[in-house]
Amino acid sequence: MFEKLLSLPVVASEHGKDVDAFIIYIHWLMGFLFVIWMAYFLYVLWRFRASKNPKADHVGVRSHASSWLEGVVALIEAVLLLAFAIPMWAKIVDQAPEGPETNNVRVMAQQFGWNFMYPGPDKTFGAQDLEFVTSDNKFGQVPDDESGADDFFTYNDLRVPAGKATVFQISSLDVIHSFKVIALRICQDAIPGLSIPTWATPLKEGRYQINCAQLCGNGHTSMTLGFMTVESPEAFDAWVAEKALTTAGEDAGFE
Amino acid sequence: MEIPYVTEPRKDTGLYNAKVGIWLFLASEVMLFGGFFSAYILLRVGSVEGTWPTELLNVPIGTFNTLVLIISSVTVVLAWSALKLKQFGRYKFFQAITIICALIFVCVKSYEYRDKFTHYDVILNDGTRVDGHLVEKTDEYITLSHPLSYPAEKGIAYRPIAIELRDNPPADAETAGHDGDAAAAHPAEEGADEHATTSDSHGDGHGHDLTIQMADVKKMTNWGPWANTYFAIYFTMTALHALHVIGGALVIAYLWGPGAKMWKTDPERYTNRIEISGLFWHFVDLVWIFLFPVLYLL
Amino acid sequence: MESTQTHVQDETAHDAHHHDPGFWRGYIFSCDHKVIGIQYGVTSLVFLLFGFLLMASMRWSIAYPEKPVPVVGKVLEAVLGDTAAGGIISYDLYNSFGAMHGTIMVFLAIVPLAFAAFGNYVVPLQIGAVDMAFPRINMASFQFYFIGGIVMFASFFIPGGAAQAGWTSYSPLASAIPTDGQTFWLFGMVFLISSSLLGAVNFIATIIQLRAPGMTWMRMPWFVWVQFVTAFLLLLAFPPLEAAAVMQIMDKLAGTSFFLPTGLAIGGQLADISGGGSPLLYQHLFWFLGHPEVYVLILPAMGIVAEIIACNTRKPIWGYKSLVYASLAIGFISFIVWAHHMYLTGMGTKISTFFQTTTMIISIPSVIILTCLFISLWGGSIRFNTPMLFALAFLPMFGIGGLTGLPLGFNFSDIHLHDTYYVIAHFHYVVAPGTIFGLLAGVYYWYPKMTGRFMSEFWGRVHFWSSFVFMNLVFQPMFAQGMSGMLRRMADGGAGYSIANNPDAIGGLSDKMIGLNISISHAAWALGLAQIPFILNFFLSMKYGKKIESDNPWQATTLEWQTPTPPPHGNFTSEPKVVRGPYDYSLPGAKEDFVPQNQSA
Amino acid sequence: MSGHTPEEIHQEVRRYLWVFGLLIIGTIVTVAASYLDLPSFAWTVALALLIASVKGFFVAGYFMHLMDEKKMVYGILGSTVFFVIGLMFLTIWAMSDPPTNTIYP
Ligand code: HEA
Ligand code: HEA
Ligand code: CUA
Ligand SMILES: [Cu+2]
Repeated sequence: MFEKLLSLPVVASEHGKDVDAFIIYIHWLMGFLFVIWMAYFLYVLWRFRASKNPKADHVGVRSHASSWLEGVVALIEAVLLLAFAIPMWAKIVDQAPEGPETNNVRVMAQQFGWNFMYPGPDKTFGAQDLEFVTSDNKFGQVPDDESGADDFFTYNDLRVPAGKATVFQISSLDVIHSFKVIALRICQDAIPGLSIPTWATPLKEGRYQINCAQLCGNGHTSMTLGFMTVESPEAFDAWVAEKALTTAGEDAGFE
Repeated sequence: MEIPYVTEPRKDTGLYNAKVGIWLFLASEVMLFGGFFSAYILLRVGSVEGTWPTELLNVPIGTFNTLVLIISSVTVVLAWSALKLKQFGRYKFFQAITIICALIFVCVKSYEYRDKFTHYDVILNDGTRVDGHLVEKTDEYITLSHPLSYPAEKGIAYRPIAIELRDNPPADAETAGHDGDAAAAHPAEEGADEHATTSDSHGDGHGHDLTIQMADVKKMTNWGPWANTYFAIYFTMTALHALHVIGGALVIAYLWGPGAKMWKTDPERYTNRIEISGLFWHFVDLVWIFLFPVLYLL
Repeated sequence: MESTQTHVQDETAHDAHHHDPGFWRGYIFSCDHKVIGIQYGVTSLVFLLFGFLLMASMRWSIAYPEKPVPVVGKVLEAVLGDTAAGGIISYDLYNSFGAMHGTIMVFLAIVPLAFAAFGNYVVPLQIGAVDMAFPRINMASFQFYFIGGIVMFASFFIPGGAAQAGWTSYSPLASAIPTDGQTFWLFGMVFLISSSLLGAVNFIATIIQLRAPGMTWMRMPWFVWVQFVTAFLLLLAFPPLEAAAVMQIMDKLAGTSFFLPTGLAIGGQLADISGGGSPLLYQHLFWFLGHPEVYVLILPAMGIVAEIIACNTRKPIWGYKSLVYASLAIGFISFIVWAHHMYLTGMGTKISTFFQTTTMIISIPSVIILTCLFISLWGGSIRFNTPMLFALAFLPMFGIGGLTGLPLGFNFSDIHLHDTYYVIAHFHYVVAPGTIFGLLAGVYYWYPKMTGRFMSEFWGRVHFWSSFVFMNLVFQPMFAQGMSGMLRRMADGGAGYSIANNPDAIGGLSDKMIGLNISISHAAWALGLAQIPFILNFFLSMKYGKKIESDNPWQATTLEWQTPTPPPHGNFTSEPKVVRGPYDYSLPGAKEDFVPQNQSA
Repeated sequence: MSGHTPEEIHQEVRRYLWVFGLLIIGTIVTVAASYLDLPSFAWTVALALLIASVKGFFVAGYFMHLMDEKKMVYGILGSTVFFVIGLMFLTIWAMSDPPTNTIYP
């Protein structure tokens, strides 16, 4: 019921459900506080209006119930912090999955679109070096690097397998963007000069909007062409194999 | 009604207004320079291993300037105590020295600036690096005096473009130069030479000018703030500091000259003003005490 | 204390040449804190209106993207040229307006109004001082502010228009945008920061040094306390931003790379810069100011609300000491929470744990303050006049804004909410219906002191109720929009990410959410219209308002009401001797239901 | 400043000259120390900052009379020092903590 009330959008990733649950708990707390304070507030305004209570009481409230209330608020916040926020954050930040079952993609934002780099069937990225960065080689792929032979690139077209964790290494060429897929509940700033991982396990197949959540120039509003397609693992593997055959070795010159 | 505590201290705080004011102002200055020092530490710690330039500044000149500021600082307190003893002439004398010191400091600083701005750093098409002082620059060629190469074991202490040299290990002086003749590099003249002279082994002396054809030049930059983040922070912080020196000196000079009339009408207040301007001056000195080792020595 | 004789002498000497300072010395280059306060007040109200007008145009673009603005569009095109071609607000112009709305509202409207205007006018009076400690620095502070404002304003008219990188002005975008407006912005900020620093020094020195005899720290009205804390926030938090501004200026003008990393590419080509800088460094320096700044926005408003509540409940503020300590605690902690604006810049667990813990800790003193104010109502005899209405409305509005800060403060929920309209709604609830209501309350409350006349009570109520309703109609729906994923800083109000635009994509914005844009915009314009009674009331009451019958029309206890109206140069006819705390209302055994601070029984 | 009688002032002046001497020595030591071959760069930094702090202490303590200043000034400066340290320490800590720091993993 609360999801509806809060108008949370569809969620399609594992940890996304935790995010939603957590948001809902906090809003319970907020709603609870708000309601009791409002009830008290309106009651007091009515009861102590000047026409009814012409003589004020110099001391007012004598009890110290309020300290209790403040203590309780602090306590609940502490619980939310220790039991949820910190461990959950640690999980998504520190425990990025590794190994053969994980899918890896590198993301390079630019004004105003998304470049993606896939490791290809061998699942290892080739070497990259800034020296080789040009408008045709956004990732600075080192030519003649063996493990890079089957790497390939796409522009604004991100594909990931459903049910498997995907780690995104997010960076940017020019200014700060922010890689946000609302339904997966992931959001990570793309900062030039840094490459920052984030990960998610998409659950539902489908085509998702990739949002740029950071003002990145006058085309920020129209940086809406990026999509993320979640496919069945088989379809994904087939796509990778095909892409590696047809486009690997070509430079990542798009637009 | 007049504003109270302009000269006499308030009982419970023991301070007069301007004293509170200047300390508050200095507190904000501490935060300002704190911001810059944080930036310095951060950029330095974050720099790629081995790319932070060191020893590019002239330490004797820096030391000299440090001493100049220290002298000016002590003359400021001496001037103030002279006023406390009602010795106006002595005050005038000491404060004059302060002002002269400030002038010397600024002149020396601008000499250092000029020196860096005329220092060119040239990367040739084959990856060789040469730097030296500009003699002449046209569209076809550039002539540098005292061309300099870094002894191999020190490596290239900085890179104008950090990626530039990733695959180009520092060129040995022997192989420097693109047609072999002109570009034989020579030992350092200033700045880096403090340490370099001993380890240097080639070249037969100073004063050879080196002319490089523009066609051979891949990249060229002088040592302005744009050269690298080290110079960026060096110029920004020292320029800001120099502005403080100039500002402080102007105030002190004003109080020394036209403002000194107040000594006749309200000596207490005048003495306080000298104390306040002195506090500012010491702060400027204090900043330099940290800037000097951080920028020149480390 | 020097002998009283000199004082008397001074006074006569003063009277002689202060009798008629003339227009220029009296109103433009005055050093009198009251005149400076009014200068600040009027200028910042004008900027508030200007900030609103920018926003009103933006709301058109959000509701009806790429449609020409009726009527106003022609004006925009005539004044600004190509960026408003055909009367359409281009994305460039939207970004300029967005950045400048934020900048103007924060640095040119609310801070000057809350801190400088009310602080200047009221603080010296409330502590029984003759003026600020450094009147001439006070004047310089206003002049710097004015110059800063002009620089900011002028930037709209240069080619390319005003800054477009948001009020946060993040690098490298700030260096990459093509307009010189950013340079104007930076220089404007340097002036505004210097102005605030001078003001802050002055306030603190005044409060420390010039309190009247008997005005001990714990007898100061809470308003003075919050101004004291605010001044400290400005004094110590602004300089790092000044450092950042200087470095960004260097990046723009001197080719340095403080905030530009190695490998930065513009248009695909590696940029011709030395590199080696750090974009995150800028963010740290900005938010080091940014967070204390939000308390600069809220604390003075809280102080005003407390004064008005005490006066109009006819009873002391409950828990004065808790209030004092809570505001000091807020001041301290606000310096170490800043990175909660940066959770998604790639933060590890340790550091984000630190920052979210401090964020939660800092919400406690806010809760304490609000609780004290709420409890103060109990047992009062509540008069519902216009200032009181605004002050009362402040409480739940700030409550909503503050509470919605919590899901942002936890990093885990911020993942979903960061940079959405939820954030916009959160902080507008604190600054618009929160701070603005507090400040309007202050205007209504102290207006009689400044002019000797009341503002119209009837039009005040009209103003209050319409503002209250429309404020909520503007900002309440934004929570839903943000929750459903609508991003901020979208010139088209998120239409590009809507289901309508991408029918086959999951997670787009529903028609309902996009539709809300239109109703919000209408409410926002109505909110603007709702200010017309206020503006008229403000100017007309100077002439036609009801005259006050005494110098203390609200029957308040604090010292500003114990002077003639308007207070003369030097403020008090005789030096006040304070003998009691600030809020002795309804003291048992007293003749009247209020005992001024300088009255012994 | 402790007092205002001429004797006290004379005593002060002597102290200033002492401090002046120490500062000169300090400067020379700083420069000399930078030529020392210390075991690691960290030591060089620590030593340089240590000497600078000592010099700073003398300037602030004696020239700026902080040795016997009023409580209020200590209060102002104390909080300032707290915040500068917060600024430096937290920024540096924050910047050293992100999951990845380099441009390519
Ligand atoms: C005056 C301004 C102000 C104030 C007071 C606050 C107060 C708080 N803010 Fe807010 N904030 C802003 C202005 C403000 N903020 C601005 C301008 C931004 C956006 C900047 C930008 O990106 O452009 C922002 C953004 C912002 C973010 C970043 C969001 C993001 O970008 O992802 C966060 C995250 O932690 C945050 C948290 C908080 C918290 C925890 C508080 C706490 O201090 C709140 C504490 C208060 C309470 C907890 C309320 C207590 C009340 C009760 C318990 C009583 C309830 C009674 C009734 C309801 C009747 N704020
Ligand atoms: C103190 C700060 C403050 C205040 C008061 C406001 C007030 C308002 N703001 Fe603003 N806003 C910001 C600070 C503020 N804002 C910031 C920092 C941003 C982020 C910018 C960025 O992205 O970089 C922002 C962004 C922002 C956006 C999002 C833009 C986007 O992300 O694309 C929107 C959208 O609706 C908005 C709306 C409003 C509205 C409707 C008001 C209303 O509440 C306005 C109410 C005001 C009035 C109705 C005027 C009253 C006038 C008078 C009383 C004048 C009297 C005059 C005389 C007597 C002479 N604001
Ligand atoms: Cu890219 Cu916004
Ligand atoms: Cu904040």
